[in-house]
Amino acid sequence: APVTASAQAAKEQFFPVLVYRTGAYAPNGVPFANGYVDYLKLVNAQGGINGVKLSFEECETGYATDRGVECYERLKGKNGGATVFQPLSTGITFALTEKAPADKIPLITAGYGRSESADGNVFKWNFPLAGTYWVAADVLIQHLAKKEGGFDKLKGKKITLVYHDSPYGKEPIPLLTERSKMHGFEFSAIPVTHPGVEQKAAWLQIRQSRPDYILLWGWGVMNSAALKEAVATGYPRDKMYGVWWAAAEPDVKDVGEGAKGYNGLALQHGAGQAKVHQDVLKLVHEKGQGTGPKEEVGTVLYTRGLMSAMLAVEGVRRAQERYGKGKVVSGEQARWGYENLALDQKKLDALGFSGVMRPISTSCADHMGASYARVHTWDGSKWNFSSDWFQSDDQIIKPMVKAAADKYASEKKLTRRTPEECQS
Amino acid sequence: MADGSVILDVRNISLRFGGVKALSDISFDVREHEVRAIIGPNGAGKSSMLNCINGVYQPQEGSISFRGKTFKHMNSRQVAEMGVARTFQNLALFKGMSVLDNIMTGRNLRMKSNLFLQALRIGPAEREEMAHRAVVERIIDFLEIQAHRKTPVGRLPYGLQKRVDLGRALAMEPQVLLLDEPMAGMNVEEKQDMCRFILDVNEEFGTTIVLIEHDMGVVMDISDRVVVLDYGKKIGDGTPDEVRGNEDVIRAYLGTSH
Amino acid sequence: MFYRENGQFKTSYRADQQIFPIRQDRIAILLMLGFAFLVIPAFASEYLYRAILIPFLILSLAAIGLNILVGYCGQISLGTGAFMAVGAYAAYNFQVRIDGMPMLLAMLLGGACATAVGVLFGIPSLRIKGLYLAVATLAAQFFVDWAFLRVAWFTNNSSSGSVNVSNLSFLGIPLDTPVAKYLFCLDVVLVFALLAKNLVRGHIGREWMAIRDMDVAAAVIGIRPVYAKLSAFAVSSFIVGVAGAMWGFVHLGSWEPAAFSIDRSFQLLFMVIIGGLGSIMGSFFGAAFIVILPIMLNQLPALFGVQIDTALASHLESMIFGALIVFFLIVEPHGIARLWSTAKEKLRLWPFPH
Amino acid sequence: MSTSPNILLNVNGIEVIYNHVILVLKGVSLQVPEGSVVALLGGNGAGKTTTLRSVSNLLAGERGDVTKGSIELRGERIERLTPAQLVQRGVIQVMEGRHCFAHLTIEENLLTGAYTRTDGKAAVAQTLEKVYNYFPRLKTRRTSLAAYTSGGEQQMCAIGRALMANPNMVLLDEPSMGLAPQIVEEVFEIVKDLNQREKVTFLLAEQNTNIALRYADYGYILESGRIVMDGKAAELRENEDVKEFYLGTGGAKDDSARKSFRDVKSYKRRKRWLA
Amino acid sequence: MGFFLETLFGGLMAGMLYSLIALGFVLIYKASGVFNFAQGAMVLFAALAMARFSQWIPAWLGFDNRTLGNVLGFVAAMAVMVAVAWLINRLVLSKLVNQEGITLLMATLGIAYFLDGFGQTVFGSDIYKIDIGMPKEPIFILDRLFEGGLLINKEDLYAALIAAALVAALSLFFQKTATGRALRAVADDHQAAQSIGIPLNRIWVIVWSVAGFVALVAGVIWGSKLGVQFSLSLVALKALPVVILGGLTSVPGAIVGGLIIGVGEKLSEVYLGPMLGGGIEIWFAYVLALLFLLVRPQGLFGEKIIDRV
Ligand SMILES: Nc1ncnc2c1ncn2[C@@H]1O[C@H](COP(=O)(O)OP(=O)(O)OP(=O)(O)O)[C@@H](O)[C@H]1O
Ligand SMILES: Nc1ncnc2c1ncn2[C@@H]1O[C@H](COP(=O)(O)OP(=O)(O)OP(=O)(O)O)[C@@H](O)[C@H]1O
Ligand SMILES: [Mg+2]
Ligand SMILES: [Mg+2]
Repeated sequence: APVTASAQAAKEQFFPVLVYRTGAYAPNGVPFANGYVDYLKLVNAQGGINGVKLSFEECETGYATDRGVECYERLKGKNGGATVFQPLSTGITFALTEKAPADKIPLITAGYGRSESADGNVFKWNFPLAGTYWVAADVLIQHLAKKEGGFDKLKGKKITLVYHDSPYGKEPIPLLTERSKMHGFEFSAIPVTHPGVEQKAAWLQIRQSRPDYILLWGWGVMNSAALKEAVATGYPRDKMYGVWWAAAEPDVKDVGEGAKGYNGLALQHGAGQAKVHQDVLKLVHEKGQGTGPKEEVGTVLYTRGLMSAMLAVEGVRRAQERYGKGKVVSGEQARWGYENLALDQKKLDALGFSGVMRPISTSCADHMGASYARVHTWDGSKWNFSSDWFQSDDQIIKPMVKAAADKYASEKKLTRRTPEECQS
Repeated sequence: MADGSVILDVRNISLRFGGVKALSDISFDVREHEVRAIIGPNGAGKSSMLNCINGVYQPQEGSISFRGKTFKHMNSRQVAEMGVARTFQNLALFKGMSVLDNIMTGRNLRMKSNLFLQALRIGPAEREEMAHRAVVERIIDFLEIQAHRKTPVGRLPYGLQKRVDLGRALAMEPQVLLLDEPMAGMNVEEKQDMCRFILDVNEEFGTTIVLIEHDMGVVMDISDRVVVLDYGKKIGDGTPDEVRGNEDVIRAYLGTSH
Repeated sequence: MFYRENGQFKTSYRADQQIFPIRQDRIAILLMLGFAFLVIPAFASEYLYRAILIPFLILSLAAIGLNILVGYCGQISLGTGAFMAVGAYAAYNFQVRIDGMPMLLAMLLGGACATAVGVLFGIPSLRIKGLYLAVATLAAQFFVDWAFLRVAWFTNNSSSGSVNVSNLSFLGIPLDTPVAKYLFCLDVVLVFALLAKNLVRGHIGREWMAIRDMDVAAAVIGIRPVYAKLSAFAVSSFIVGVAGAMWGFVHLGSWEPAAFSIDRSFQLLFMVIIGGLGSIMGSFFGAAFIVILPIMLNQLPALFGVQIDTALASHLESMIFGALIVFFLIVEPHGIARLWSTAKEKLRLWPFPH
Repeated sequence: MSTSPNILLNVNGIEVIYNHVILVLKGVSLQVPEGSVVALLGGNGAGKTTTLRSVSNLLAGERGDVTKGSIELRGERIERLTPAQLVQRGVIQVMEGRHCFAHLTIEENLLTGAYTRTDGKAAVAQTLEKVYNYFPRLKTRRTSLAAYTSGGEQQMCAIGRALMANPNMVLLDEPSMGLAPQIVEEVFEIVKDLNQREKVTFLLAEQNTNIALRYADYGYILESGRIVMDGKAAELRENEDVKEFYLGTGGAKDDSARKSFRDVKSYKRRKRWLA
Repeated sequence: MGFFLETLFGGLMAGMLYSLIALGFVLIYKASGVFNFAQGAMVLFAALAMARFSQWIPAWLGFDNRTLGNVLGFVAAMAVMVAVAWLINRLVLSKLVNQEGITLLMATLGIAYFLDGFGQTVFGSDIYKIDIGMPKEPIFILDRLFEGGLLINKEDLYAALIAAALVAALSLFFQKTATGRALRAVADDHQAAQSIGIPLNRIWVIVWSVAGFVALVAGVIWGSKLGVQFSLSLVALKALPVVILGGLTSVPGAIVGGLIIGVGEKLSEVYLGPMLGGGIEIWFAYVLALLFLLVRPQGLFGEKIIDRV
C-alpha cells in the first residue's frame, strides 16, 4: 500500500501520520493506522476539503518516544508544513507537548494523552478530543454504580485497577482515588510491567483479594494476557471492564470463548458498520486502494482511526470557514478550527458517522469537546453495546483538570490565556 | 654478595588445593642482593610458591616475612608496595595495551595525582606523567624494545612479550624481583641477552632476584643459591655446586645427563 | 603519500604524548572542529539538528561514558539506561526544587547522583565478572526504571510519572533554538571527550585497562581492583548521567522512564562495540552509525521514490540494521575506530604496501 | 616445482599478512619428507609459529592470510581446507602456549584429542594408556581441571592431546617450552620413538636449537620471515654461524666448552644473513 | 496457607517456563561460548513459523485436521529453524571464530534484529494462534483442605513436564557423550578445538539447530499461552536472571534457576509488591540473581570462573 501520496503541488493539506505497525503493540497499532489513512483517502476520493486535496505520510514510531520525536521533526516541515499530529502514544504525546507550541502545530489525542490537557487555556495546542482517561474512569465508575443500584451501593466494594506500568496506565489513578474517597469503595491498583506478558503474580493477588470488579488499563498483548490469566485463575470475565484501548478485537480475538462476557468502554463508538464504513469500502477499498484487509473495516480500532482522522479533517474544514474556503490552512489556523469544532448531529450524519459517535463541540477553554462513553461487551464473536451513554461528572473532573493544569503552568512558567486572547 | 641480610624469609609454608598438596612445609630464605634460583620438575610447586609470596594464593600454613616483618597472609597490594615485583610464566601482559603503557603500569604505584588533575592534565599531573615516562624510556632502551614502543603487546612474538613482562616488573624499581621462567621459549643468544639483563639489574641496582628456570646451564651459571622443590617438598638448598652434587636432586630432577 | 609522519621527530616526551601526535591528524581535527562550529550552523536544517545532530552528540557523550566502563575497564554493563535516567531525574529535581539553579550545575549534580548510584551498582563487580556481571547490571536497569515510575517524589508528584523542564538557559543565553542547543551540546561533549581522553591516557586509565586485560596480574603490580573498578564505574556513570540529563533537558524536554529503557542500554552498547571498545574517537563513530543508520534506512526508499509499506519498511530497516551490525563485526571485530587506524596505517604505507 | 613422491609437505613461497597490513612471512619455502623430523629454527618473531599456523590453517582466527604461494600435502593443495579436514588427513598442530581446555579435566582434554577417530573406544583407550605411559605425571593429575595444572603439565597435556588423534604428521610449536630438562629429553625421545616406530612425520619449531638439531634430520633457519639457511641437521650443527648464534658455542670445539652465561659481557648484535 | 501454596506453585510453573527459554541460552553458551541474545528472537521466529505453517499447510493441502496441521506445522517450523541455524553458522559464526565474547554477543544481537524483521516480514505481525489443545481452564485440588481449593493450571503443568524432559535429555547429552565433550571444548577455546580437528562449523550447526528446537518448543508453549506476536521475543528478558543464577554452563542449572526465580519473583510480588507499590517482580528477579552471584560468582551450577597466572 502506498505510504506517501505526497504533494505534487503545494496546494495540498499535509497530514503526517505517526503509526506503529511493528513491535510489541503492532496488532493494535495497525488497524488504527489503517483506519486513519483510509479516511484521508476517502476524503480525497470525495474531492478533498472544499477542493483541497490531502496529502499524508506515515512514519513508524514503534511506540518509542525518541522515534516518535524523530518522526515529528522529520514530518513537521514537510509538504508545506504539518497540519496536526496524532502521536497515538501517551509517551510521545508528553514529548511533543513540549515541542508543538514552538512549532505552532496542534496535537490531537482523541481518547488518550494527558487528561489535564483538556484545559485549553494552558494546553493551547493539545486536543484530547472526545474524552480523556479521567472521563473513561469516571464513566466506568458510574456504570458500576448503576449496575449495583446506586453510588451508595459501591460502599465497601473492592475495585482493582490492573494497569500498564507507564504514564498511560497511571492516568486514571487520581480520578479513581478521588471517586473511592467519595463513595467509600476500596480501590487498589496493580501495575503490570511492559509489555505485560507475565501477569501471574497480579492474578494471584486478584485471586486472593477477590475484587468485585477489575478495571483493565492495558495496551497490546497485556490485554489478551490479562484475559487469559483471568480464565486461568477463574476470575469472572463479566466483572472485568477495560478502558477503550483495552476493548477491541485484537484484545479478545485469540482468547476466543474465554473472553465472553468481558466488558470494555467504547470511546463514543464501538464496532459495527455505519455509512462511513460503506463509503470507505466503496470509494477506497473497491478501487483497490484499501490500506488493510477489507474485513478490518468496522472493527473497533479501525473505526477509531476513522474517527480520529475525521476530527483532524473537520478541524481544517472549520478553519477554512474562517481563513478562506478552498485554501490550505497552516497549523496555527488549523488550531483555531480544532478549538471551534461544532460537530452537531447533522454534520455527523452528513459525514456518515451517525450512530458511531455523539456531537462534539470544543471551545477555547474546553479542548475535549465531549465527555461521553458507553460500555460494550464481547459475546465471543463480536462487541455489542451493553449500556447507554454516560457523561462524566464535570464537578469532579473540572477541578482536577484545573489543578493539574495550573501545576503544569507554574512549572513551565506559562500564563493562562485570557478570554480576549482566545478570540484571535 | 650472597652474605647480605635476609630480606625474604619463607617459613613452613603449606598450600593445598582440595586433595592436591602443592607445597608442604617449605622454608627457605632469600638474602639481600643475591640471585636465588628455584628449580624442580613440572608441577613441583615453584610457581605456586611465587603466588604465595605475591598474595595470589593464601597458604594454609606458614608465614612469610619481609625485612623482618612477618605476615600470615600476603596481600598483593602490600607486597607490591614493599617492593616486590614479578614476571609470569604464562605471560600475563595487558594484551590490549601498547608496550609503553604496559611498562608504565609498573610505575602506577608511584603516581599520585588524583582523578581531577589527571582529567585536566595540568601542572603536577602532566609533570608526573613525563617524569615517569622518562624512567620507562630508560627501561625500554635497556631492554632494546624501542622499535615496539607503540605496538600492542598482543602482536609481539613470544620472546619480546617476555621482555616486556620483565620491563613492567623493572619499572616498579623493585627490591626483590621474582622471575618465573623468564627464558622459556628463547634461543641461546636470547637467553644470553636475558641473563645479561638480569645480572645487570642485580649488579647495578642491587635488586634481589628469585628465579625459576628449567635451563640448568642458566641456573648454574648465574644463581648464587638454589632451592630444589619436588612435588611440594624441598629436597635441596645450597650453592649450585652443592645442589648439583645432591643425590636426591639428581634423581628427582637433573637426571644423569647433568 | 601525503599521510606521512616522516620528518616529524618528537624531541620531548610531551610532544610524543599529545593526543594526536601526527601533524596531519591535528590538521584534520582542526578542520573537523571548524566544520562543526562554523559550517554546520551555517546550513543545517532544524530537522538535522533535532533529529540527528543533537541526539548524536548526546549519545556520543553517553557512549564515551560507557566506553570507559566497558572498553577501558572491561566491565560490561547493560544498565547504562538506568544511569542516564538517574542523571536526568536527579538534574530535574535539582532544577525544580532549588530556585535559580543554573541548568549546567543541575546537570552536573545529576551526573554526581548517577555516580553514586553507579558506584553502588558497581560494587558487585568486585566479585562478579564478565557476562554474569553484564546480566546482573540489568538489575540496575529494571530497578531504576521501576523506582522512577513508582516513587512519586522523584517526579515531583506528577500524576502520570512524566516530567518536563522548560526555559533552559546556559550562562544566561536561552537555549531555545536548535542552533543554540546544538552548540551547547557540542561544547559539553567536546569538553567531556577531552577530559575523558586525558583520563584514559593517564595512569588511572592504565589501571582500568590493566584490570580489563588481566586482573590478577594487575593486582600483583599493586593495582587495587576495588579502586580501579569503582572509579571506572564512578567516572563512567558521571558522564552517562550528564548525558542522561542532557537527553532529558535538551533533547526531549519531557520524558518518562521509558526514554531510558533497556533498549537504550543496548543501543549504547552497540555504539561502543561498533565504534570500537577502548577508543574515545570510536564512541563518536559508533554513535554516528547507530543514530544515523536507522533513520537513513528508514528514509532510503522514499529518497529513491520507491513506495513501500511502512511496516515492511521498518521490518526491512530492522533486518538491514541487524545485517550491517554483523557485517561490521565480521569486517573488524574491534570496531570502526580500528578500521580507521588500519586505514591510516595503510595510507602511511601507500603506495608501496610492504 | 614438482613434488617428489616421498615429500609429505611442500610449502612453496608463501607470504602471510596479519590484519591486512602486517607482512610477516616473505616467501617461505620448505619441504618435509615423509617419515622425517624437520626442525624450524629462528629467533623470536622470526615467523616460525606463523609458518606452522599457515600449514594447519589456523591463521584465520588470528586474522592472518596466506596471500601468495602454495602449500601441498602429498601433492594436494591444502590452503582451502579447514583445520578439521587437515586433522582428518592426519596433520595436527600442537599450539604454542598450550591452549588446554581450561574447564575440562586433563583426561577429558586428552579424550577430545581423539574426536576425529573412528576406530572405536578400545583403540582410543589404548592410545590413552600410551600417552599416560609417555607422561606419567598426567596420569596422576587426570581428574584435575586443566587450568589448575602447572605450566609444564599443561604442555604435556597439549602434546598428549595431539597424539591422541593418531596423527601421521605433527606440527610441534615449541614443545620444550616450560618443561623440566628431563621431560624435554623425554619429549624428544617420544618424537624419535613415534618417528621410528610409527613413521610419524614431525615439523617442529623450536628455540632449543641444541636438542632440536640433535633429534632432527633436517633444519631450516628462519629470520624475519625468510628462510636464510637450511641443511642437514648434522651439517647445521657444525656451521660456525649456527654455533655462534643458536648453540652458544661459537668458536669453541664442543658443547661442553660453551661460555658461561655469567661471562657473556656485552649484548650481542645479531648478525643478519639478510639485511 | 492455601494462598501461599498457590503462589508457590504458580511460581514454580512460571519458573519452568522461564527455564525452557533459559535452556536455549545455556545450550549455545555451553557449546560455543556465545551468549546468544537472539534466543528471544528465535523463540518468536519459531513460534511464528509454527503458527503460520499450521494454518497454511492445511489450507494448501486442503485438509481440515488440527492435529495433523499442528504436526506438519511443527515439522516445517523445525526445518526452518535448521535452515536458520545453518545460515547463522555460515554467514556469521564461521567468520567470527576466535573473537571475544562480547563481539559474539553483539553479533547475536544483530541476528536478533534480523530475525525480528525477517520473521514479521514473512509471517506477519498480527497476533496468531497456536492451538495444540492445551487445556485452559484451571483445576482445583485439595478443596477439602483449603477453602476454594488450590488452583492449578493444567497448561502450566504440561509445559513444566515437557521442560523437565528436555532438560534431562540435554544434561545427559552434555555430560556423557563424546560430542558433548567436544562442545564444551569448543566453548573453552575455539582455536585449540580447531587445532585438534573438531569441525566447528558442523558442531555449530548442530548446536544452533538444537537451540532452535528448544526455541520452537518454548515458542509453542508460550505461544499457545499468550498468542504469537512480537512480545514473545521479550520473554527472553525473564530468562536472563535464570541463566546467570543457575550458571551459564549448566543445563540443570537452568531448571533450578528457573524454579528459584519463578518462586522468588511471584512471592515477592505477591507479598512484598503491595507494600512497594507493585511491579517489583522483574527487578526482584535480577536482584535475587545478583545476591546469589555474590555468594557464587559462577551461578549455582556454573563452571568455576578460572583466573590463574
Ligand atoms: N595475530 C597477530 N597479529 C599481528 N601480528 C602478528 C600476529 N601474530 C604474530 N604476529 C607478528 O608476526 C611476526 C612473527 O610471529 P611468530 O609468532 O610467527 O614468531 P615466532 O617465530 O613463532 O616467534 P617466537 O619464537 O617468539 O614464538 C612477529 O613479528 C609478530 O609480531
Ligand atoms: N589454583 C590451583 N588449583 C588446583 N591445583 C593447583 C592450582 N595451582 C597449582 N595447582 C597444582 O599445584 C601443583 C604445583 O603447580 P605449580 O604451577 O606451582 O608448578 P610449577 O612448579 O610451577 O611447575 P612448572 O615447572 O610446570 O611450571 C601442580 O600440580 C598444579 O596442578
Ligand atoms: Mg610454573
Ligand atoms: Mg612462536
